[in-house]
Amino acid sequence: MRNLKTILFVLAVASLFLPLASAQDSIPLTDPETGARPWEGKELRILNTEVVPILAYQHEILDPLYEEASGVTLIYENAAHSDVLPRIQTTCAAGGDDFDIMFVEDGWAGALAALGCLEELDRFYLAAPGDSYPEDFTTRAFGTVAMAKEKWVGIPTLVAVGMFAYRTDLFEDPDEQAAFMEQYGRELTVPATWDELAEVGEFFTRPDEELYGFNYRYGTPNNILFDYMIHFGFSRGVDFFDAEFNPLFDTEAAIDTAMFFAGQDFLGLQPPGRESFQFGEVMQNFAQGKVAMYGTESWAIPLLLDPDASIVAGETAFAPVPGWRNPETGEVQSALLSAGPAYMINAHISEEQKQIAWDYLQLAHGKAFSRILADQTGAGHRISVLTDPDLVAKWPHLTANYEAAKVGIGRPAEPWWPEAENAIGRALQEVAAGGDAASLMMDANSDIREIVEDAGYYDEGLTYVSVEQREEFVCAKFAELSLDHDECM
Amino acid sequence: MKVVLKDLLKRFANAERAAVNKINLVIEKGELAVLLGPSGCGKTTTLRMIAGLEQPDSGRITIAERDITDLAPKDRRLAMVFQNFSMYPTMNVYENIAFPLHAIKMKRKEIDRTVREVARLVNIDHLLERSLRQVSGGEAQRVALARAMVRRPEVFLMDEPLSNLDAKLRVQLRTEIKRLHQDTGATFIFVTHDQEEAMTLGDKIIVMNNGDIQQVGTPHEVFFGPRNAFVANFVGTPSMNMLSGRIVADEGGYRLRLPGFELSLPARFADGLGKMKSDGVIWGIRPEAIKLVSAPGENTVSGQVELVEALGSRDLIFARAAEQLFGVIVDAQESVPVGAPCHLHFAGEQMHLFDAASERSLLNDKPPQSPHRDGGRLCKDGDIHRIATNSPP
Amino acid sequence: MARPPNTQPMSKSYLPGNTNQPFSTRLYQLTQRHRHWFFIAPALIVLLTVVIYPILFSTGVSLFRVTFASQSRPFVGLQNFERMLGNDDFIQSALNTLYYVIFSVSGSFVLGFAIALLIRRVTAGKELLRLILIIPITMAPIVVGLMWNWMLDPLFGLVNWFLGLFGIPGQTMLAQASTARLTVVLVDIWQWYPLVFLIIEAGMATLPRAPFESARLEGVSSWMIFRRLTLPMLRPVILVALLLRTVDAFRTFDIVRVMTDGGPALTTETLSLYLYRTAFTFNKLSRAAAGSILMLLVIGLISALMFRYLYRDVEVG
Amino acid sequence: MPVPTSERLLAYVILIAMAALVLAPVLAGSITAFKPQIIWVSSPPTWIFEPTLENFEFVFFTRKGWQYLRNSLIISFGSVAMALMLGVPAAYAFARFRFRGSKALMQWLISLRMIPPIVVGLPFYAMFLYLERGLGIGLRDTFPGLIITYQTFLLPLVIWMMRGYFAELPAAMEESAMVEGYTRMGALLRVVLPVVWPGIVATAILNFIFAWNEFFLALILAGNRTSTLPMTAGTYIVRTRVEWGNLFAVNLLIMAPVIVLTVILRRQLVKGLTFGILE
Repeated sequence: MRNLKTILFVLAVASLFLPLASAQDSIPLTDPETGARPWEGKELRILNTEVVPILAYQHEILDPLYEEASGVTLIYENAAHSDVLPRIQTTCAAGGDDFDIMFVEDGWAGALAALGCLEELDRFYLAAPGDSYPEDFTTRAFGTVAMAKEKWVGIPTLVAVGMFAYRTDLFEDPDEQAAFMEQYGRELTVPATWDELAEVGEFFTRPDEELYGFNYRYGTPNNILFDYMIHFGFSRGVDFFDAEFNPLFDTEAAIDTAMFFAGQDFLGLQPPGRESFQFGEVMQNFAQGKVAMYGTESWAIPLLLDPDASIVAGETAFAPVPGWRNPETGEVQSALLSAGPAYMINAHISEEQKQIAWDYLQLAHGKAFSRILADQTGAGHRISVLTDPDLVAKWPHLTANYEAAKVGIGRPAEPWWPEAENAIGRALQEVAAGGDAASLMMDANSDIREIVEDAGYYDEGLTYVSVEQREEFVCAKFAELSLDHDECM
Repeated sequence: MKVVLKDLLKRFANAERAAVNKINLVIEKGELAVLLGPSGCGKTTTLRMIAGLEQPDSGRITIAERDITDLAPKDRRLAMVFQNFSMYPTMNVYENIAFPLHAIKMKRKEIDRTVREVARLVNIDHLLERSLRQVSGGEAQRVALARAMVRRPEVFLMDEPLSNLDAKLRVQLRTEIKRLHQDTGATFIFVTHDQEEAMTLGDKIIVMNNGDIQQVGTPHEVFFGPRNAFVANFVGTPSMNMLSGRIVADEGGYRLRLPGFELSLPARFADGLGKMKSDGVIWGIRPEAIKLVSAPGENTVSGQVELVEALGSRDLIFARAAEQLFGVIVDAQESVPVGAPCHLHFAGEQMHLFDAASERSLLNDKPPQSPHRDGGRLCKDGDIHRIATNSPP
Repeated sequence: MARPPNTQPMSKSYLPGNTNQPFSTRLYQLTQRHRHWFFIAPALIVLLTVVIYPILFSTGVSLFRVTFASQSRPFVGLQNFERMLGNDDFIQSALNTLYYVIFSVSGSFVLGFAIALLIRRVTAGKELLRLILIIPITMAPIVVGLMWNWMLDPLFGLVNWFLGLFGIPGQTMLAQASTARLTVVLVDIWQWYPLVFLIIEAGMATLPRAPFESARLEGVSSWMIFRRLTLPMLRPVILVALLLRTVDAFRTFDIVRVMTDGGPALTTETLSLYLYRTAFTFNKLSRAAAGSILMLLVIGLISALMFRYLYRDVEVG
Repeated sequence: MPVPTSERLLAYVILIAMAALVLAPVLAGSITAFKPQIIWVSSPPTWIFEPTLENFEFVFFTRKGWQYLRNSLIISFGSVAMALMLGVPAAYAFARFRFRGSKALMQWLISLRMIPPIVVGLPFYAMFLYLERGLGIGLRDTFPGLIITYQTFLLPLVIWMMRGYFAELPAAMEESAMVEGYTRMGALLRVVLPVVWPGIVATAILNFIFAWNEFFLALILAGNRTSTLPMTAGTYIVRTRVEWGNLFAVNLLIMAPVIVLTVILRRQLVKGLTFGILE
């Protein structure tokens, strides 16, 4: 039985996107009751931060349709990104039902789950799975973004994986190619390793023309610096903790990584002000045509391709993030961050509000809409989207995206993680400012050890959840929900 | 209405001594009593306690046998005029005067009649429609008077109402207040630090200092029979010449040894001197009572004129004699040039003596009666001179 | 003893009769003696509730281990204080705060004082100049911070564009650990010099003219007049300006929050910011409470010292 | 005193340079609010463009700026009204009555200005928490909650400023009214308040500015029902990009009323900013 709400929604979506009409088949019932719009007049309050462009598309495209179809009013409360976690923590601690749905970054889920703020989703799924399709994500992505250790708490809003953007007009310019060949004795290609990147970056760094080779983020809030550990560290074999939760940020590999990351060879390729850049500035620099290459995340793609937002939108292409060449095998090893927010349901709201929230989430971040979004913007995060031949034909970078999503590594989901990440980020900034990498990393390491100790982890003998273990959690959860996943075989 | 203050005590927070120290005072019905004293002496505080603007720590206040100590100011049936014109700047003259009548819910028509009647009395009926910005200081104080009168109170309290006015206006309004007092027959309590104002206005002068009443009496009593050194020094301009000295018993009398010279004392001090426990005294004589004489003699010191200030019909001479500076008032015609030698004669009957320890007058406690009690209220300085010579030994 | 009235006596008094005896004289006396409390009490109760009680509460919290989630709150004595004082970041942000206090206060003081002196020398357009010059103080600090972020953007900011017109290469003041703190201080000075300017100007307006005029007549040099007359006579005013600036600089939060958020490398982190982060991001309420009590003690000490100097010169209350 | 021309010229040069330093960022920023997105930033800066209101439209409607504006107005007016209601009588008492401890109390009031907001904000949050959990009194994220909290910095300021205005009036004004048949309250309402009215307005406006610009306490204690304009300014520095045009549109919304009030109030500004210590 299909209720009117769903039919209306499907028809509305379908009429807008006729070429995608096939998508409607995949939208199942969410509410077995008959009768139209059982939640007519209700409100759904969403604590949001305008963090990534695709959310804006969601507001533009999906929300009006949903509101019309369901009769529910969506109320967004936007907070500055750095205020969101404090806001959720304070609200949640008060048992507040201020929000039905909360924007939660992957690094926060552990802390919030420990506070009991997050509603587990299993029962909603089992009662009415709707369009949620949790198995449509890679296990790495799902484990990072949607789960707090073994608890399933969200449907990923998006899966941010490391992406690499470059300027085709520069890389395909015959003059540049010739000049590069002359200077470095090899073809000008999109760099596959960090060493190659350093070379190409140097080639394009021309302050007189206000052009720089590469752009990465070093700024505050300190937690964004952590990405480096993945992109630069993990690919060299650096890990966060050993099994007993002893932090490993003072190992030789970690220190080497810090030195490369913050060293002048690498910093020197970048525009002035690099030490304070965060996502906003690096994207702004690229969008204004000031840099040749740019390390970014998949969510940035729609904006970079939007001619209203970027003056080089027509000359932007994407490639995998570089890695290190393994001296023994000669293969390029790269490791990618897998991160991203999920909308999660506040544990302190009424049962009915929870139902509405689930109903919205399974549609908003569900399979069908995900496809529409990807088609419109080029940003995709579900397997079904990333592997869709039509879409890949339209957006070739989706393939790279998919590969990245399979290997992306997430942040630990421990309650104290935000504080630990702050400590390591701070040390890295100091290295970038010219500090001694070895001693700073060792200091950070002991700070983190203290944080873990404070949390009582050593007393309680807790063990570190490795990347592989998190995948096991995901597979266990899928098994519990009777779902099959290729990666869990 | 008879106003009685009984054991009135007021001590302000953080103050060392009492502002008003258990004073007792009776002001008869229809009297114009002046509270006189230097600033901080407690006179204004006393007045404000009568008005109900300050709450006494202890003691009672009665008006016409009615104990008003615990009544709100509005229920005390009195009026008050303040030093700084206390106008209501958001109202014009008419509204200012009418304001107290609104408080007793008088009818609009009657208010109008009353306001105009009172305005006529104080000669401001032509100002009624003006705003306060268009009114001069003297006129403003008339408005204040009118506002005080408009409720026809039985007791008027005036807190230095004239001291913010220039000299000429002050004299003019002084007369007017006097007339007002006579016309209304009400009890007036007038506070001032200006002893000339006190002399010319008061039926009764209450001299206060440090929260205590120093002396109560008619202007003459206060001027001629100061009960203590403070009153002697405070009342009178230029102020009394005062020196510390020692008493030496002489055959049949007393002599006074002052720095640099000696005086023989008249017999009227004998009683007082006999009761003294020590020999230290303060001697005083008013500038008007010192005579310039042509040759040295008994009770005379010789010196030189250092400074002459013209006061109009008379001159104030400062003469240095026996290393002391004496103020002497002489007729302008008899004045002496600066530098001229002179001989100062101190008439024994006009001397004042105070016990150095208690500063109390050594004359018997009963002050000398003024022979001019009825007519002397507005007497001129010449009269004072005459009275002085007539005062009983 | 009054004379009989010689004009027509006024008719009987309009005043009400002896009917208004209060309900109880003792009650009246009591209310009269304590009447000020009727006016003050409501405000006082609110202030005690919103200032004193929170401070006591904070002190209490700082002696326990409290987080947002904790069900049990073990008493830990002074451990939170110990940990706070032993924490590098806390010490670093305290030192940064000290840096702000010293440089922001002295910078805004010199600039504000100079402008107060200069504006006395102009005639035409004085009002307009003054109006423009006080704009920064009326802006929300958060707006000021965001605005200067935009101005100082290394590639697109107006500051570098302007410098570029003179051939000066792009500066990255906010990005470098070595200059970020100074830059934030400069912006803080930009915002707060009008406070000093206004206070000093108001103070100078109240100075008596006579000593200055006679000094001029006696041929004393301007510098000596400034040093021996202006400065000493403005002493209380200067103290007020310094005091207010000190306490404001001490609690700097908004500007740093939006300009650098404490970075790079914690070089711009202030105490307020650090404590906010500790409490609300890192979920360590009681440790932040301990830090805030320490902060209160320090600012209390500083302002008590300054107040003592101040009350020597100024009568208050 | 006459000023030598050269000295005056120098003063003009420095002051005008300083005024330019003040105005340049304010004006340049404000212009950005009218720029279309593609030239929010550009190098070199774009000065000539077709002004657009789309940033304001976005900020005001899409991002519900009108709601935050409304919240800011409610909180600012509410907290100023409360501060005046509590503070004006207290200021009157401090100006008029001498009593044991009045001086110490007054000094204590000044010292409240010294307390850093974090010291108050943090326990406030915890107090609201306990109230909500324990007694079911919800103050967090409510207008009354914020309005009460704002008293920490508004109330001492009101008392100080108003005390100055009352002290300027002769006490005789209401005393004569009291002798003339009014109660103290009657005198206060009918005589004193009409006179001191401009002072109250000045105090209200200055306090309004402080409440309007407040950021820290709102950050901790406001929620989606009560978010204020300054809080939303930060939301335009999203992690992925800075929406300069939108940001400056919000900045203009925050700045404009205050600058207008400043023009009206510039003379009273000092009294408030110095907390009335100078008199």
